[in-house]
Amino acid sequence: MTASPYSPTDYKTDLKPVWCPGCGDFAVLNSVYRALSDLHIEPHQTAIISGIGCSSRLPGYVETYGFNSLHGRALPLATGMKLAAPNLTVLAVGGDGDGLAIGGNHFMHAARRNVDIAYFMMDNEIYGLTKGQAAPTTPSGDKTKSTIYGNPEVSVDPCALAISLGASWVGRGFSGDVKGTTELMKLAISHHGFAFLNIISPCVTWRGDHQTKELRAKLAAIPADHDRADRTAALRFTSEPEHLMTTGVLYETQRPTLIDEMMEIRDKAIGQAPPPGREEILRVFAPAM
Amino acid sequence: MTASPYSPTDYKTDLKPVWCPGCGDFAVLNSVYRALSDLHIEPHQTAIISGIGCSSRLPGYVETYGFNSLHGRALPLATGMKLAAPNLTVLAVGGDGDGLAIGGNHFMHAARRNVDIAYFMMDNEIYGLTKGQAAPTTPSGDKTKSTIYGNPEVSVDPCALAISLGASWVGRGFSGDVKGTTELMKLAISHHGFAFLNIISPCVTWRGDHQTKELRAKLAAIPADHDRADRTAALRFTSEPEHLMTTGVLYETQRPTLIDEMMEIRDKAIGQAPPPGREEILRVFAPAM
Amino acid sequence: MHDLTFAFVGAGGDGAVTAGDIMAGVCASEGLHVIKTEAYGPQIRGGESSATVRVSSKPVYAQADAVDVLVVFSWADFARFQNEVLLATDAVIFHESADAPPDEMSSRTCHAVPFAALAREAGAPASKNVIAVGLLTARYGLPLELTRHAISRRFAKKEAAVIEANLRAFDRGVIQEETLPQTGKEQLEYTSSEPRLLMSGNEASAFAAIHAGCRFFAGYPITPSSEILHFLSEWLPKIGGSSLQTEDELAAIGAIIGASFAGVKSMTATSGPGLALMAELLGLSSIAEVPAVIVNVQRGGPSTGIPTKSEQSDLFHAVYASHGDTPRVVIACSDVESSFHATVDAFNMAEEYQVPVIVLSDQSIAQRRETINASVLQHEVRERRMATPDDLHEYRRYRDTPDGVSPMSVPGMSGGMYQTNGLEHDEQGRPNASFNVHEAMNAKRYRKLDAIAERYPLFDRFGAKRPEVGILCWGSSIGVVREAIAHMGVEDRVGVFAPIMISPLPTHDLQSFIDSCGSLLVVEVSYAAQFTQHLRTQVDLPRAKTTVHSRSGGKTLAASEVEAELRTLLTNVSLEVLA
Amino acid sequence: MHDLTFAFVGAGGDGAVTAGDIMAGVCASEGLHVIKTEAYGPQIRGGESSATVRVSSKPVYAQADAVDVLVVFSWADFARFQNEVLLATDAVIFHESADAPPDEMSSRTCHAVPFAALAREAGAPASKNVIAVGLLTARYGLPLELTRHAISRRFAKKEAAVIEANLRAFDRGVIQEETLPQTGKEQLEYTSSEPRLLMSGNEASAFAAIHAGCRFFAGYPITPSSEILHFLSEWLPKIGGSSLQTEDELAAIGAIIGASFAGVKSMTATSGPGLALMAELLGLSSIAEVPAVIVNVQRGGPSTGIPTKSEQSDLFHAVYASHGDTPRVVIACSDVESSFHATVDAFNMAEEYQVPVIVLSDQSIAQRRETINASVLQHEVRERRMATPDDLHEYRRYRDTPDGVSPMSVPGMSGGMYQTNGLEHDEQGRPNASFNVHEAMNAKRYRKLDAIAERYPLFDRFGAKRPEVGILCWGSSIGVVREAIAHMGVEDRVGVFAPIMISPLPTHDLQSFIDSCGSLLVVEVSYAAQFTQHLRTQVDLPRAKTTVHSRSGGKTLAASEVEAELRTLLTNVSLEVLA
Ligand SMILES: Cc1ncc(C[n+]2csc(CCOP(=O)(O)OP(=O)(O)O)c2C)c(N)n1
Ligand SMILES: Cc1ncc(C[n+]2csc(CCOP(=O)(O)OP(=O)(O)O)c2C)c(N)n1
Ligand code: SF4
Ligand code: SF4
Ligand SMILES: [Mg+2]
Ligand SMILES: [Mg+2]
Repeated sequence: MTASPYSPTDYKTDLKPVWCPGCGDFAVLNSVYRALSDLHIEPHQTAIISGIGCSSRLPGYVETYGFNSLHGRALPLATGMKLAAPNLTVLAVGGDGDGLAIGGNHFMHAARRNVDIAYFMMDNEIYGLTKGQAAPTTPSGDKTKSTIYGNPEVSVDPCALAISLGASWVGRGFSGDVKGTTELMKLAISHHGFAFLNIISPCVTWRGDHQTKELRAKLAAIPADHDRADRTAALRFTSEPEHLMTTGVLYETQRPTLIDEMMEIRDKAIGQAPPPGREEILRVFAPAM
Repeated sequence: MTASPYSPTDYKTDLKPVWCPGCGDFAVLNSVYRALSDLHIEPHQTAIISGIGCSSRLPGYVETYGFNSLHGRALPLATGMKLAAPNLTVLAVGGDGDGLAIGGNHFMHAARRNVDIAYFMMDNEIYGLTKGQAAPTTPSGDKTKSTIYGNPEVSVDPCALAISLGASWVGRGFSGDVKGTTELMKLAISHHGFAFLNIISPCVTWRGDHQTKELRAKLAAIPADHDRADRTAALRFTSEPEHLMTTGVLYETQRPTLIDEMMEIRDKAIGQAPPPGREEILRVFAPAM
Repeated sequence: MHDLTFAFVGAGGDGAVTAGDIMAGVCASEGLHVIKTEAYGPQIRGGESSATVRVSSKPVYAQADAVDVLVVFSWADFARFQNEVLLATDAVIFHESADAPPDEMSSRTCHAVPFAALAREAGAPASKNVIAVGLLTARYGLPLELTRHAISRRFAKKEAAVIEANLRAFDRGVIQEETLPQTGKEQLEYTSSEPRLLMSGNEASAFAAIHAGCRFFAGYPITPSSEILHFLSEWLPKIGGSSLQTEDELAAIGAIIGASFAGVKSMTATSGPGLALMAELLGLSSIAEVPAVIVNVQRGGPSTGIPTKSEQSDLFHAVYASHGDTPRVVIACSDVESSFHATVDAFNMAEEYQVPVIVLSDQSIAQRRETINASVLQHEVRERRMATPDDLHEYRRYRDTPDGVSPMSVPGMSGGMYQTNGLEHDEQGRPNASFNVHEAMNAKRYRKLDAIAERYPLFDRFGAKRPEVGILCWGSSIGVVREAIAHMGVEDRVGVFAPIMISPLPTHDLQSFIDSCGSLLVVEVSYAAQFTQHLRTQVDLPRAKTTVHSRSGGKTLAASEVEAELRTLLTNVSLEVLA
Repeated sequence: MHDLTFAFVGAGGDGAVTAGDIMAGVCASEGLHVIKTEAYGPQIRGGESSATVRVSSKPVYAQADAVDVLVVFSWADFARFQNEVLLATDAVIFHESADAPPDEMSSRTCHAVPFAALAREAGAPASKNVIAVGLLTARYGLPLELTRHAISRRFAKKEAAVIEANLRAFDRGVIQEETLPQTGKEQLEYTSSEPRLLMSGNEASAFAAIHAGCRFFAGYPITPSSEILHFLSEWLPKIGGSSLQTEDELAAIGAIIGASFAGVKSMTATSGPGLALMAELLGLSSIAEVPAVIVNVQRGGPSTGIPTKSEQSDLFHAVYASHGDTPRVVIACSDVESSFHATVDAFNMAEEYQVPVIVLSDQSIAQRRETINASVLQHEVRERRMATPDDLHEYRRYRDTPDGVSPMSVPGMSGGMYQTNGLEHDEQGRPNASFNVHEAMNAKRYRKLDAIAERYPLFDRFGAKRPEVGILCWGSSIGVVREAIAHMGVEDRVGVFAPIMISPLPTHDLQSFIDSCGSLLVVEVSYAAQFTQHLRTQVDLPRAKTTVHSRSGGKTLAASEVEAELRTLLTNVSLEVLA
């Protein structure tokens, strides 16, 4: 690998993260710096879009174009950005609540459209910024500020969901494993299509240190012989209890992306012909005589 | 089966359907009348909620409590209704666009929560009421008002999605088969939990009569030996091209419903103790001395 | 006759709308002025329908209050359009002879015509409407050959036999006309001139977007705005742009904010329910200062309301929605031509001032087809103020400037990187929760509106210089008011001030107009009088001398409504003069 | 001293907030009047924090402009709260002796206290804050035993050793106090009385919901309203109700509309961004006439804005959002007690008149804790007008009635079945697109607001009968205005009119107040002066004699701001009198 023109620290902004000491998101941020550096990503050719949440503050700390948008809306903005500037490297980042609760519908349709972006979900199984309410990822039975009798709902596995919704690349990482997460981010960014990376990133404040321990215990790397193209196998690694925290690349396939489709439509629309001028367009409105 | 106190026609309102002659939704409406009658459903103990669309006009034609709400919002209203009045029979109905495009997020969370309702999606693979734009169910490549170069997106199979999202009962019917659809509706209504029934209901106006023919061709009843409890098998009947139009009960399981959870929470909260009075609640605010 | 309004009413399959299309097309290519509208019953499709075509040798500004020439294929269906199809006292009616007129028609000139039978004779049983077209073409002196040609063009895609049959039907109608009693004053007097285009307001907005340089559109279908989505999803790909049908309106405005952030002029189009859903993202565009154009075609509200009919009741939401102090621009369309200009202006303002701009149209102008000359579809196009190399040196995305506009960089510009957000932020875009920064940034963002009010004090002003009665109105009501004044011939006593900029309002000119009027009449189609209340926030509108004519939508505003108000007000004035 | 404001400032872990809690609790149980607020730095948690506790023997209406007694654990952190913690000129400061005061403090009374060292001595190194509490308790004459008790209660869950250590720390603080120079005027003069409750505005709204009979809550977390979700998800299940945390705010308001349709009193709570998302469903509640209560706790806007700070800038959205003519009610809270009453009134109006009601609170009152007597938490509860057997005979859900309210049936009532929708509809609820029905139904729905304005002309009116200067304000600004007037002692020259009903406004009383004032001062915390503009839509507010004090949020409105305006206006008045 040739030396990168940019070191990880070149991607640092001078803004101090607001995160709590010990928050898993610090490590995620480091992995982002490294992945961008390793991939020689041009800062000005890159945009990182997020929603709202602790995790969604990340774009403010990366010296590329960045947009910390609204709760749940990162993916629509990212989609528009990519369609407008297909050569841009577009990353979407955010929390589990941001992407699975209020943003669930956009997640579903971005995956289905195979938008050419990488989407990193920083999953702490809780609403961090709003001080500890249950998220769709919060394990059943857990007590939170909004579920003091125990969370009544079954929790979602973001990876299982992503595969079902049609994401063409799905992986899972653990923020504590910066090296591993960095590699997964590089694969996700390099993937041609919608790449979803679920990053387990503990919330020390609302889930306590025990969360990190518990999670670490559950973590297991996906077997080397796992066939990424095998959807059913991939789903098994997300649905069966013992596999809930399997890290690595779970699923990968190739199908036309939103940008491929856009190009094809332009081609069908005029092919090599010169674009229509004003007169040609106005002819539509001439009374049919 | 003892004779029902209500004949199908007893459920008819005096409102004339606005549907186009030949619309598949007429047959769906008939199936609803029959299912309600066969199940001896008390009209005043029943509420039917819909979103917006041709199909969502259905509640206006059924003499129960009915609410033709907003585009995509049938499920939140239905969820609130059920939690407020657990003894009510609550049905949600609507179109494929209503439930999968703008309403997709509510679909995801209602299924996950296993809300005790039956949800009938009248699937015509198009936006009917707005005069023929592509829906998430429109087959790739099809030309519509909004996809004149052919639909670039891959279409969603609502049943596959429902199973992935956690619906505890999933079936598919064809509006043309009134008897079969009626039976499926009865099973869905009787199911304890979130029952999703996808009803193929042709749009003669924007998909043309050919749609009906094509669909009929693709239809196939699910093999009698299919194990409804087998999630993987069920998914096969929704994902593999040759099975895309398999009708019948595809999947069925039993797990705690939203109402079960609500009852359990109340139990954890006070069990058999008398409900707290004003003083007890205000004690929370007494300075800790 | 210089000005005639034809109407065709029938059941599904009678082809009323097609008949209207053909007549409108012929008149447009004769260079006449045409306004064509349609109406449908509740049934989604195949139900009763009506088409109304106003034709005039002089410019027209609204559809006429009443119909001069009516073709009725079925009286039962006619009855369903009481609000849409009103008859002039001297209206001439041609009705299916098999269907006898109801009693209330006894006093009227009714010609029974065996449309069905004649169509069968001609071997085109489905073409009762073509018989009618032939009959009217002959009777009202429209060019036979041209119309024949139009008919063959209309059925061009069908096989020859069908075309033949329809031409026979047309000729049969022409012959039939001779058998009907003449009244003498039938001929439409005009000298044919250059053909005109026929365009709807929605088409004008869509074309305007292309003219303005819009290359990305995202939208979710909704009546009565979907034609914009349809047009742009066909044409944008041809000119290197793209269009996306999103999963909902939240995604639609989200996508255009993303595309605009990336440097591409972008637009979405919707109607009330969709605009309601966009309220939060509107605020994001405003605080992050990302240009965005939102065309909102008003329909009957509240809620789902009356989706197919017009109303002027989204003004409140357009001007005041979204939490917090959220500067945005609202500009109105009053007819097809102004739909073009307003939309281009919207892009110009959005791009130059980095604000969200809402274009308020309504069903009555968005879906009616009007004649228009290509030559008027021209409008200056302005560009975003981009960051120069100088600006990029220690770049501050939100640098506070005299007019509040900060040069903008876009992805791809090296050295232009910035990280923005919907939080309050400092000049660099860094989140900042201090009062001083918040106050300064609010001031910066609102200062842009002052600059816009300066540069775009847009309004229509016509009629009397020092009006006895001054009319305040906006949007689609303007044309009706114009017709009313002309019809009464009171141009010298009545003056009109109609803001095109709804927010910020041209306050100064507006106030001096108000002060210059003897009495005032506000005309709007909103039960809650949204326009009147909005005006009061910015100008003093003396309650004593102001009459408010505001009512629900659901039927087109009629010139006669305005005339009635004017008659009262003008006599009062006269009386005062006497006293 | 009858009125003292204490403040504690420190880094994360210094326990500033805990110290404030303990002092507030002790004072409340002594029957004193207390207002406690907190402030935090940008860091999500573990960052700098401050707690301010105002204690008074007489009722207080807002937090004080300035701090009388300051405890500083770290000057660096103090510097971060310039906007939140302002010092009185004669403020007394107790600071960590290890951390020398900055120069600008040289002129002030600073007592160096080795908090850290003393805490270590006491064997409770983490309890610098308890040392401070002991010191202040002794110096300002608060009951030592009671405070000791409060401290052991505070650490009750910890093991005995910890409690012991903290009590030692407390006693150490008490002793330390004697070593510090006296100035004589330290003692807080009061006679202890019945303990009072300590409640926040959010808790008052949540408790009000239970009082009013609310048995279903649906909400999505958002600062600064989440405490309502937390409280109701704990208590509703205990009283046979239920609470649902939804996937977003669209689902939240959708769920309460569904629950309310089913006959159960229901509420949701949110802040600006969530309210923005609810705009469309607000319209559904309005046209389908399904009762709904929405508590909106305002924060800094626009967009995500400043989530943790207060502003009065959601008024526009609350009153005017949603497309079409959408009647709704908006009622304001001005402090903790009124948060209770406004919320119960909201349920009463929503249920009796079948309208959506928005309760506007803001961060400053929703999250501050105030003393309150249980006895004032009483308010009449009214019920929905249900359909009687007579009504059900040929039942028309939307029967047009004099006050616009149609008796409502709910699922379970046999013979009460109806099918409703968000479309315009007739008395039976059948979709109807005709103008006549639309106009009649708009009139019916708006007539309910007239009835409400009649029955609930709610406003605060105090001060001079015929004011030289009349102040118009609302919500959390009222308490500050009250303090300003009292502080200046101009009750006989200045009068205040503060609508509690924001929409519909108590127009008649409002206008006569305006007319009765020499000059007018509007006070509000909104850069765009939303309240002022809203008033203008309904009443005549002569621009010549009106001063508008409106500015962004981000820092608490200070009485001194109001006093400055009043001083100018009152002297002008005096001058005029002389002239
Ligand atoms: C429309 C809207 N609703 C609610 C909120 C409040 N809010 C901010 S972040 C958040 C959820 C945070 O959880 P997550 O997305 O998992 O991010 P985390 O803080 O855990 O990293 C919520 C509910 C908001 N900002 N906007
Ligand atoms: C918020 C909002 N956006 C858009 C619309 C316009 N609209 C009405 S129905 C519909 C889709 C209809 O398709 P579907 O849900 O499949 O129902 P169908 O008519 O096909 O039965 C749309 C986009 C609306 N009513 N509200
Ligand atoms: S609250 Fe949790 S997620 Fe948020 S910054 Fe703190 S540790 Fe991280
Ligand atoms: S448009 Fe299609 S779906 Fe709608 S009523 Fe007609 S046939 Fe049915
Ligand atoms: Mg989270
Ligand atoms: Mg459909």
